[in-house]
Amino acid sequence: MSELTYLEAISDALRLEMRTDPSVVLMGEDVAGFGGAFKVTSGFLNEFGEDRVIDTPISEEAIVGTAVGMGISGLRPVCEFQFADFVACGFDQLVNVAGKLHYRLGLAAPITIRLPTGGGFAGGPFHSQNPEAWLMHAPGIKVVAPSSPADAKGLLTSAIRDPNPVVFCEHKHLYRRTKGPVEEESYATPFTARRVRQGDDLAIFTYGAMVEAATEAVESLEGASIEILDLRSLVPLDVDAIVETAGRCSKVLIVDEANGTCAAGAQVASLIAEHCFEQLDGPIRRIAAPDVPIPFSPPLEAAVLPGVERIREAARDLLDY
Amino acid sequence: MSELTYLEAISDALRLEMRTDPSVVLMGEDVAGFGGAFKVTSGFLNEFGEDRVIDTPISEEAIVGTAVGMGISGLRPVCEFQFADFVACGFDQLVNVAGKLHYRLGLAAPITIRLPTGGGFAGGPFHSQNPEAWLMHAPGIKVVAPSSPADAKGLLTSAIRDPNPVVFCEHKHLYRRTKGPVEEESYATPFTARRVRQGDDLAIFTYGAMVEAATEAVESLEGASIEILDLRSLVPLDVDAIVETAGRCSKVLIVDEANGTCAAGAQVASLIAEHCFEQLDGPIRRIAAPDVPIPFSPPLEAAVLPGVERIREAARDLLDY
Amino acid sequence: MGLGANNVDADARPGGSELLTSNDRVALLRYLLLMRAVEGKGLALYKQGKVPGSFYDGRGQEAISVGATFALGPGDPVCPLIRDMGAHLVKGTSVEAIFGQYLGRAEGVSGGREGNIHFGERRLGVLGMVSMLPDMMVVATGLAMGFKLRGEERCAVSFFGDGATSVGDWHEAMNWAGVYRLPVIFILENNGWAYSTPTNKQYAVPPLERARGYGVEARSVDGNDVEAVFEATHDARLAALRGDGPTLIECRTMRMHGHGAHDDMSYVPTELVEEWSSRDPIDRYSKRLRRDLELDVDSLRTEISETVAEAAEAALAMPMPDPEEATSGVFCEDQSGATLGLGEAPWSGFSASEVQQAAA
Amino acid sequence: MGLGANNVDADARPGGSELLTSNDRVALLRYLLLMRAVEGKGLALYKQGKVPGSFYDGRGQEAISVGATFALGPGDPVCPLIRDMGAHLVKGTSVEAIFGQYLGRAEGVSGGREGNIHFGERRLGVLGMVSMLPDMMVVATGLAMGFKLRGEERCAVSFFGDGATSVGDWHEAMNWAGVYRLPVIFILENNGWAYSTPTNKQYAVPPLERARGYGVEARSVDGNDVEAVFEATHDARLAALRGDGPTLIECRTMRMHGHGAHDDMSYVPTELVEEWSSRDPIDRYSKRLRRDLELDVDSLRTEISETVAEAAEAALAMPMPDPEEATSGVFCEDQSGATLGLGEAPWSGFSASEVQQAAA
Ligand SMILES: Cc1ncc(C[n+]2csc(CCOP(=O)(O)OP(=O)(O)O)c2C)c(N)n1
Ligand SMILES: Cc1ncc(C[n+]2csc(CCOP(=O)(O)OP(=O)(O)O)c2C)c(N)n1
Ligand SMILES: [Mg+2]
Ligand SMILES: [Mg+2]
Repeated sequence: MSELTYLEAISDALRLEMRTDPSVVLMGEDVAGFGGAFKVTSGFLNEFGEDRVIDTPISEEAIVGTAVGMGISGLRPVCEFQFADFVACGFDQLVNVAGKLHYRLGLAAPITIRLPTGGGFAGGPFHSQNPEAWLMHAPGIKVVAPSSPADAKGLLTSAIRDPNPVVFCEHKHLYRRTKGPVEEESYATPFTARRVRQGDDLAIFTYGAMVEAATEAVESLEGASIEILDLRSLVPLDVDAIVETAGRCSKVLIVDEANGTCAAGAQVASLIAEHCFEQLDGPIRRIAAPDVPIPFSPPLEAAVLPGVERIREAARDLLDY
Repeated sequence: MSELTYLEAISDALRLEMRTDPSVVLMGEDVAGFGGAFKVTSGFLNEFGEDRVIDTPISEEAIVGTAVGMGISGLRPVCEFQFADFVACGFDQLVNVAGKLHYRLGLAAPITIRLPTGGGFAGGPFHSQNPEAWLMHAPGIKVVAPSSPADAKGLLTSAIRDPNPVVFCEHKHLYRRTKGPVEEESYATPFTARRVRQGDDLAIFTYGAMVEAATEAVESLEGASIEILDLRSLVPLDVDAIVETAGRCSKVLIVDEANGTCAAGAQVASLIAEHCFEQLDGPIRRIAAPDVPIPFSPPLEAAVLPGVERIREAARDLLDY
Repeated sequence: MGLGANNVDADARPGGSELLTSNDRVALLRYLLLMRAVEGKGLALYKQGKVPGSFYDGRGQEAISVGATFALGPGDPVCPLIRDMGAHLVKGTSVEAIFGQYLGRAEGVSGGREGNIHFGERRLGVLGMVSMLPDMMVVATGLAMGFKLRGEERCAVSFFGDGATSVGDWHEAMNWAGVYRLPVIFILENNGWAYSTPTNKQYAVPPLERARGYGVEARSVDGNDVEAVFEATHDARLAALRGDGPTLIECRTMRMHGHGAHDDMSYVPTELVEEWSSRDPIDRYSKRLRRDLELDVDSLRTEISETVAEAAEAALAMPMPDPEEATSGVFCEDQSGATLGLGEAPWSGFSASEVQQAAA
Repeated sequence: MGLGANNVDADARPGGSELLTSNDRVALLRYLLLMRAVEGKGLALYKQGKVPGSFYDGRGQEAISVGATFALGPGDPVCPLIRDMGAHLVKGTSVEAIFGQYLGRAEGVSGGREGNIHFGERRLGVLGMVSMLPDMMVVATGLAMGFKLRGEERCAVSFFGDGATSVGDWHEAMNWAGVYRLPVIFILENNGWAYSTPTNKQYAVPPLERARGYGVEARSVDGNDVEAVFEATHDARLAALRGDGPTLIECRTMRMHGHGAHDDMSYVPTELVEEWSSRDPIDRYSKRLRRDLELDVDSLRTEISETVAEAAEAALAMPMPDPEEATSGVFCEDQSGATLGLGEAPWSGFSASEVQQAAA
């Protein structure tokens, strides 16, 4: 075990997969010499050479589309987008070419798209988005979103090995702030939910940076038995774990950092409302960003992004319900 | 009143707005000489001339992006996409430029994007999609989806007059199959839900082509008092009407033609689960397409798209609950 | 008029490609006739209401997909579009399975998942197209990138139309192919129209003139001359395999049917259609082979139309797909069963000639 | 090295633009100095931790946005990017409001909604950029389409970098502008790098050579010579207003800071930086105006740095935005209050000269 930051854990997964599987190649804007906008692939060019660590033109459609072609030809490309926000620029190739490929043609596209997501550092409307729900609504694309260094490593390893397009949402705000123990060897974490905290009175469902916020929020709620389920994988969604947890706890709070309408949380809420009706002892509460672009200035951003305080209040309300 | 098809009603709205407001211009691939892939703008070139009915290159990003520029410069462009599926090709300009414009810069982008949506005629994976949830998850874009000729006309009129980007989802399967009375004059329908059928035992929430399916489904359910709410406008969503109806009827069925995960229906379910907990007498049931590309062959397509039979069964189950 | 630049000097080329044997030539004509017969029969079935959805064909453009694909090695994948049935045929896709595809049957190429010409037999190295134009150019570029990085002597081919050149993906593919000097061949079928839109509304300057601005070699050929297309592709392929990078080949042609079966193309001036009728690629090549090889084209035609009729009958007897199958396979479980084949095409132009010579 | 093509012959042009009066020249230098002072002060505040988020500037490229915008009429909108503070200044955006913007204050240009240079004072005809490159080229093309259709004598201007040329939207904008022959000017700031990526990894052939493939006139100027940029833009504007269609102007330059304040640009060879230091656009223009107009540049510089210091102080005293405001205005309720202004720029190149002549 070593103590790694979330960012180091991502690098570690990439490095180990590249060492063991020569078909893994990295590509993206400034990933080679510069080591990526966030320095995730720093040093990779030296170790793996420019055939495997590839600086690309600014062409998100082409990054995804050529990755599909490279994947079909026997490679396992891992693509970095500089910010998750640019997924809109490669959207067509992702949803129409990559996502539908296996269903239509029986061909595998073993590609991973790394999206640095999320806000919390005054990134403004174009550097703070959480686009995972768009991809959840696009058949054929797996979507994962780790909250801890250990999961970041294990889920990225699984993503790279997966024969399908996997979008890996890595939360920028966790990159250097979040540290944790990570096994030194390579390991693959399954695309299932993870129980972060056990409890019986209330279940909180969340993922990404909101896991930390939720954990902090409930720590001060003395006497309450609160469970936190880190969804980790959004596609596939761990419906069994969600239904079991919601049914057992009877009260449910769902937290998304993304804009609320049609977000991942909406899907989780609808599943619980359909499958746990008889067990529920209160309304299904959701917390998410309102439907606005994420503003830049810290007080505005703080007003928009869900945080510890809002989660704590909602949890308290539900416990009192 | 005249009896118009859904398609004729759309043409009628366009024509009347163009006659009264010289700043309304149409653009899209083959909309001028050919009158549009579905002939919605047939005859428009003759009446309005080529400065106002504009054939464009095949460039969805540019269709949206130039429409924004034209909108800012004082025009009201109405853009046709040949199929809603191509929205993925113009996605970035739509969500990042058009959607965020007013919030960021205080500038209005009075543009309408017409998307021929939906399946039911062996269109296959690329001519059958219902992408409205992607746009619901993108702040700053209004989304409407009429189910009848009268609403098609009124909502399109409102869309054109709206100072914001409005995505107008016109369901291809209704184009020529659905006829109804339409007022001859111009009128603007508000972006609110519409009660299609009144009832107390069960509420069905749906929109677009599924309104007809739901109506047909419940007609044979004797003795049951079933309400159908046609959402019509997905952004803004008529939360008051949804909550009122769900609360009053106590049982809820939500029907989407789109792929289920994170669909419009998920959002509606989550709203009801949050706001109507005390009034609900049963689980919130959802019907939607499974998360697969829409297959071509009729038996496969029929297995995937929600239809009368599935709706009827679910309604019966809920009534019996 | 979208066709100002398309001056095709019919039958100007004298001897045709020196690379082709007589057998090759007969095979080329056979594929041309087969494509026309398959699509003709498909259209007839469509008009009888037996083909669901819509119907698209490549009438008048047969020489392009046939000639180009004929020049490829078995390991060179192709990404055909809606006018390119010839690519499927040359690569060896079964005619029965194609009719099954049209009819949405379980034994159609895509098992009923995809419609009309949106299919691809992956075992044969054919990638089925998506509707979004010209996305497959980008995918072909990625295939070529894979070949280059893996040190494989293969090239990838993508077809596209004049209209598709306006889309951003066209630019990203061209730029990418040029920057990495990839073994990819882009085949532009310039038929002067994109649906109803003539090229002068699509671009101010022909795409051929743009190609060099990307470091992509470019040449223009008579797209209704199958050997010209063959030869240009053959050359481009050798350049690609030598490491000389990408080529764009403009094939000047005319779409002799509407955009789809629903389109009567009344927007096209009749004289233009008449002019191009006289340059029909099949008539021209039939005439040539009658003259040069004394080929009995009529009996070839009859033979093919019988094959096609039988295949269509067989397909009509295929079952519809099982609705239970509608939702399986969105995700790949086992990658080993989902790879691109290395192709089994009996014909592949120059390489085929060599094979034949060796076998002779 | 991404800069092979960028041979700037420093100070080669003798007299500068004949269109400019002495007053114009002083104004140009003032804007150059102002841009550098504003960004320098902004960077200092950033390093003190007072500016949230990230920080980008246009050091070394000031002559481009200043020179180009100076050539426009008040009614010609601009779409500046992250290196183009000069466009905001020339159009008349208040320096205080710019510091308020940097600092995320309520009275910053965007009221704290947007960060660093992502802003635009719509009343002045400045459209704030989105991050997605080069989306604003498409929007500018749409503005020009609007002007053409409405019969207005205006043109639109969009800036973009060498890296942005690889994106599909670049192609769609260029193609569209060419097809409709629109009054739009595309200003390429070719600084040889896109973040850390040199141009030889971005394109195989320089974008300048691509422009004519779209029917877009193209020329290349020394981007560190403010009058050369002015003059090229002026000509392009007249062509646009005459109905002669779009122009692409390549301005050869060098980004003298990292991509953002976090980037030490260690990937750029020191000699290259040194070489370009000697071509600094402000030093060069200062020298020229000292010589030709006997201008006291030092006191101008002092005056400007005082203005800037005061503006920064004033901005530091501005309140932060009210969190209650965070969710308002996603949709426009009243279009009449949300239109693009016709501009109030006191300077606008040639027209300004005319105004001055009239006033004199
Ligand atoms: C991105 C995109 N937008 C719109 C369409 C709808 N569409 C299908 S074919 C076509 C015309 C294509 O013209 P061209 O590329 O010249 O090919 P051709 O039909 O002439 O072979 C259009 C606009 C599409 N397929 N893709
Ligand atoms: C579509 C898109 N992809 C990625 C980025 C991230 N990004 C921001 S600036 C930049 C480099 C831009 O280079 P260039 O266009 O040459 O402008 P310069 O910074 O040199 O002025 C990149 C890759 C972006 N802004 N837009
Ligand atoms: Mg064409
Ligand atoms: Mg640059």
